[in-house]
Amino acid sequence: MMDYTLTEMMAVVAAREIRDEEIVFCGTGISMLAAMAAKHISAPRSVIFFETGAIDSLLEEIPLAVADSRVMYHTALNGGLADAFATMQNPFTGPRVVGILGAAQIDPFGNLNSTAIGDYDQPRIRFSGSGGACDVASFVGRTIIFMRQVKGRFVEKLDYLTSPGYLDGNGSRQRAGLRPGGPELVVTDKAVFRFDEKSKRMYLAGYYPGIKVAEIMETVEFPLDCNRAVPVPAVTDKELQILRQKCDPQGLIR
Amino acid sequence: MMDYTLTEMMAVVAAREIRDEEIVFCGTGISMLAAMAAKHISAPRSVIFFETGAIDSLLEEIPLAVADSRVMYHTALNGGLADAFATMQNPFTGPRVVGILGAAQIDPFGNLNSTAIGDYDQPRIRFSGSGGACDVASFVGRTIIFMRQVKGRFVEKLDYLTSPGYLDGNGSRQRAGLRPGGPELVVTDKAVFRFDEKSKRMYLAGYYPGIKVAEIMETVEFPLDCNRAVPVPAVTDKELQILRQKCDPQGLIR
Amino acid sequence: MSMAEAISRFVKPGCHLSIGGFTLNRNPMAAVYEIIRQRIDNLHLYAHSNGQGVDELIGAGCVRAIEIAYGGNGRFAPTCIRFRKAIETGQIHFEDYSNYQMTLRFMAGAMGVPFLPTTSGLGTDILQKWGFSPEFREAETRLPREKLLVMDNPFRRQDEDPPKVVLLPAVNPDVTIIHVQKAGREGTVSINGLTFADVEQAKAARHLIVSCEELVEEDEMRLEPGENQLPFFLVDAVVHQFYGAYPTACYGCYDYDPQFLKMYQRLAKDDALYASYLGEYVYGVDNHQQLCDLVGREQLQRIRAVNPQGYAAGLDRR
Amino acid sequence: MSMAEAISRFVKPGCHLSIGGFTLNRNPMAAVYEIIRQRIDNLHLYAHSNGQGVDELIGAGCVRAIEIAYGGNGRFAPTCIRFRKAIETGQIHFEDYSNYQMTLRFMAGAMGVPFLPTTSGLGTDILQKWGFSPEFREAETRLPREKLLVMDNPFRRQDEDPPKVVLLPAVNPDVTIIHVQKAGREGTVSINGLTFADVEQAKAARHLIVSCEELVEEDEMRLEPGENQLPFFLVDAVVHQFYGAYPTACYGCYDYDPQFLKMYQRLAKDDALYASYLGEYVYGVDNHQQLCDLVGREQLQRIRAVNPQGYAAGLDRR
Repeated sequence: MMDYTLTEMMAVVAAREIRDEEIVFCGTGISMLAAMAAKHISAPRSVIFFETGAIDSLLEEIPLAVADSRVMYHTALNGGLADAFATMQNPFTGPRVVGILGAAQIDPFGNLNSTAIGDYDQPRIRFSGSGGACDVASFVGRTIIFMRQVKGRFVEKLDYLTSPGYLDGNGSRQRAGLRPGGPELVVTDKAVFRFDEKSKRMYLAGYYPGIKVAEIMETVEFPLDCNRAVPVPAVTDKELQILRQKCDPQGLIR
Repeated sequence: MMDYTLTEMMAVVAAREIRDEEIVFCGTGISMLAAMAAKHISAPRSVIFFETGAIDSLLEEIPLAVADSRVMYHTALNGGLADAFATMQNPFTGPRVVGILGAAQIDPFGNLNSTAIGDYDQPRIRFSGSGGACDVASFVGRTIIFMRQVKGRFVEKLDYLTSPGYLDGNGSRQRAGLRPGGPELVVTDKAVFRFDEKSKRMYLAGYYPGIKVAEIMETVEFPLDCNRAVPVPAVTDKELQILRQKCDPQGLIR
Repeated sequence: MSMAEAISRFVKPGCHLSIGGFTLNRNPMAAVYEIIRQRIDNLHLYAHSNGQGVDELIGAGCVRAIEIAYGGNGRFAPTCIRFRKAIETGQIHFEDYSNYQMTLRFMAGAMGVPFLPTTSGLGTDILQKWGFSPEFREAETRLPREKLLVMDNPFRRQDEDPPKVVLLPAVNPDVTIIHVQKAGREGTVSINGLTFADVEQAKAARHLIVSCEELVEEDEMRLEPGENQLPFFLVDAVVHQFYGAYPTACYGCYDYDPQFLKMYQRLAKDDALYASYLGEYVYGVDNHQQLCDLVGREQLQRIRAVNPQGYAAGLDRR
Repeated sequence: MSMAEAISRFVKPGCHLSIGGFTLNRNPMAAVYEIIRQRIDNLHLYAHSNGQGVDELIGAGCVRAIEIAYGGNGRFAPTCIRFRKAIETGQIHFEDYSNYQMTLRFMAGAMGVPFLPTTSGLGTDILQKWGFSPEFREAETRLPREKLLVMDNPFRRQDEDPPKVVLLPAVNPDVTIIHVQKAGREGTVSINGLTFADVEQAKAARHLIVSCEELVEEDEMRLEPGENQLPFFLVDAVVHQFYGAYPTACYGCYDYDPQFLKMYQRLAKDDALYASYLGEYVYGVDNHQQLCDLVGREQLQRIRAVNPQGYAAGLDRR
């Protein structure tokens, strides 16, 4: 039995990917935990950045929304939405940003749906919609995506394409008029996925301790290359300690 | 012999035209003096507003430029150029603004040149250029224009059209895509001019004490209706006192 | 001016409205509840991620159509509950944008230009799928005929220049309502902490209602002009409203109330329970002060912000 | 970093440059003089109304081309003297815009969009007369081929909607230099008083040099984030430079120096006198501190700002 939760594993796996001095765009929940963890693990000089305009907040408690007052304390700057998104669209700062996103559905090219399942006009399930996700996915240098590894999430075709990944692959992202960029890593509660350098199709890059590849494949509705998959190292004691003591001592995200 | 200068007369004549609660865009020199005087004469609740972003400054000393630190003291807001011009382009606030402008040349439709005399590419005389003048003339509800009544200033055709008045009259301003608006009053050191409601051509509306119409006409190079001209009341003692004691005690603009 | 008077004077049935704040922070909730109490309906709402306030207006049946980027409220409702229900059951007209796109629309309105450009959304369904029907747009003569448009970049010269941009049409609401920490009697506004898109929303609107925690002499607002975001001449009504953002947060003053928001989350899921919520907490009180009384001094004290953090450090938020 | 190092590292001959400030306020004069001393030439300058700094760069022969809205310096030179001479004698390439148009160009660069729209200038010669020749634009591959463009408003529906707009192409300078009151060691910037277009100019640039009157620990900048305008990660070099805007003003610190500006006005009118001015005040000193020494402690003290006004109240400015 693991002594960490899958949410904690996901946060750590993403945190390990963040590079020093990167500007980390993060949303709520697990992505915020990952960004906070990164500052203690791999990227002490990374900068946490919220779409609401807060830059490099001193997060003494975990915020429950990107507009939580906790993001406004001891920042380098408290701006607004217009500033925040312009920083990501800016030709010099945008490429330095890594965006962390989540979604309800993902397709083989890393495009995301966070709007609706079923008919758009009167959907079976309505989600929150883009928020800043489409903007981030359009603008920044690279993205990391959090997904739950359950049925209906990894689909051949999205019900609604909210946030662009590689669109149809093969340079279609650039042809559509978007900057280079796109998803680099998908982190789920069972595995991690990356994208083929040429085709930009998703492949299985790693699986968590105790997880079988077949178990992962069951939830993926499109053909998936599994030949490059390797085991992902478990959360270390030190990483767990950072998460629980420094990032979320109140245990709001587990 | 008058006991006030022509500059003071000009400032007072313009100040009298400013309505209460109007937002007064002003530039440097005489226009600033007029805006300051208006607050003490006709429009105590008018708001002085600079293109640099300062709103409702407490002008204890007269600023020598719109970026003078004197405009930044005790304001309602210290913004920037982007805010200031957006306020004038804004559909709700723009029409509430009266702009005070000056120029090197004016034509019969109140268009202004503050860029160059002679060939544009290598001019005989180069002036500062638009600054915010073209923006103000394009955006705001009405403008008041200061000119010197000397030869070469009131011309049939401008060497360069920097700031739009009524363009060619007859609705051409709106056809060009500009809002209604345009110059309402031209104030010189000898006279005041207004614009015909229909044709939008300039006419002589008033002349200062001791000035003859013929003297004015000598400097105007285009046909001018003088039939509506009436004498302009001189600067009163009270007005002069306001100018010298409240607006410009240091006597920087005389 | 009282909130009741400000709302009845400026917010009319069918009017185009936007509210300030973001998810669970600085929503002008006192104004939202007053709109519900006055049963002002058929509102056309413009929102980016205005969370709690939007959900309550929709839940109370005040909203006919919404243009929105994000109908969520942080951990308390990843998708706002009454918003979700309204869309799934076809109760309201809706049009989806991104947060930046909505911000640009307010900015365009504030700047007085018909549109602003961005590259956000190229290749997505935000461009492809339009929520408002052509008939709806045709009938609503104040709306642009197009949700948005794509155009080629006419200045493109280098390979790295964007080949095309999305043009977002300006929004100019009839009324914007924001809640802030401090205002002068004439209306000059000082926001502490993040401004979200409040400034753009305020400037885009024909009328602006400002409610504030602290109302001071205008002259006091001039001592530190660098702290001010909006000049007095933009403001139509200033309402002094203690805890005016409650149950959402107001940085430096109080936190969001996790207890109230969790209760809301539970009650909003069920139509009958939601009716009882409205009956007790909104229709059942005459004004925001009475709501605060109902919640109780003790709970309001619990969410009081501490210095220097500006939020209620250590608050139980589970 | 020293100013000499910051300039030599980032400002190269022929580079595209913009400087902050407005006419006689907060021009980054220490940087301007250092550029002149290092004899960096062929600069392509983007300016709105950057007054004194622009005139000195032109006068010293550093500028090959300028895109500008206003070449004036308040009462001290309604038209900047060396700017006027340079244009009248065909010494530099120039292109005229309005202040708002230039501001929008910086804003577009900062926002990462190819253009921004406005209705300013419709019907004027700013649209009709282009200063840069087609050959010049063709050769300068970093410039857009068009000074600006006019397009029909594609969203027009109502009579009162603008029928057309002017599109202003984005500017992204290689370097922007600003002078501010306070900065953190990592670069976070706090500007006191008007920001002019400094924020947009800073964000539009590939590299940003900030000089400041006061340099503090980064942590101190976090105590009042509401006073900050630029985050540290935008800044390439921070230079601690006492009186760094002199002879222009720096709100809250010192006023412009009327004596120096009047002397400049007199000397700049004559080529020989101007050469002697440059020799004595710019080339004749090693750095800005030496210029301050030359001016003298007494004069610097005379222009010292007083509280609460932020300028030198009662200063003789005739």
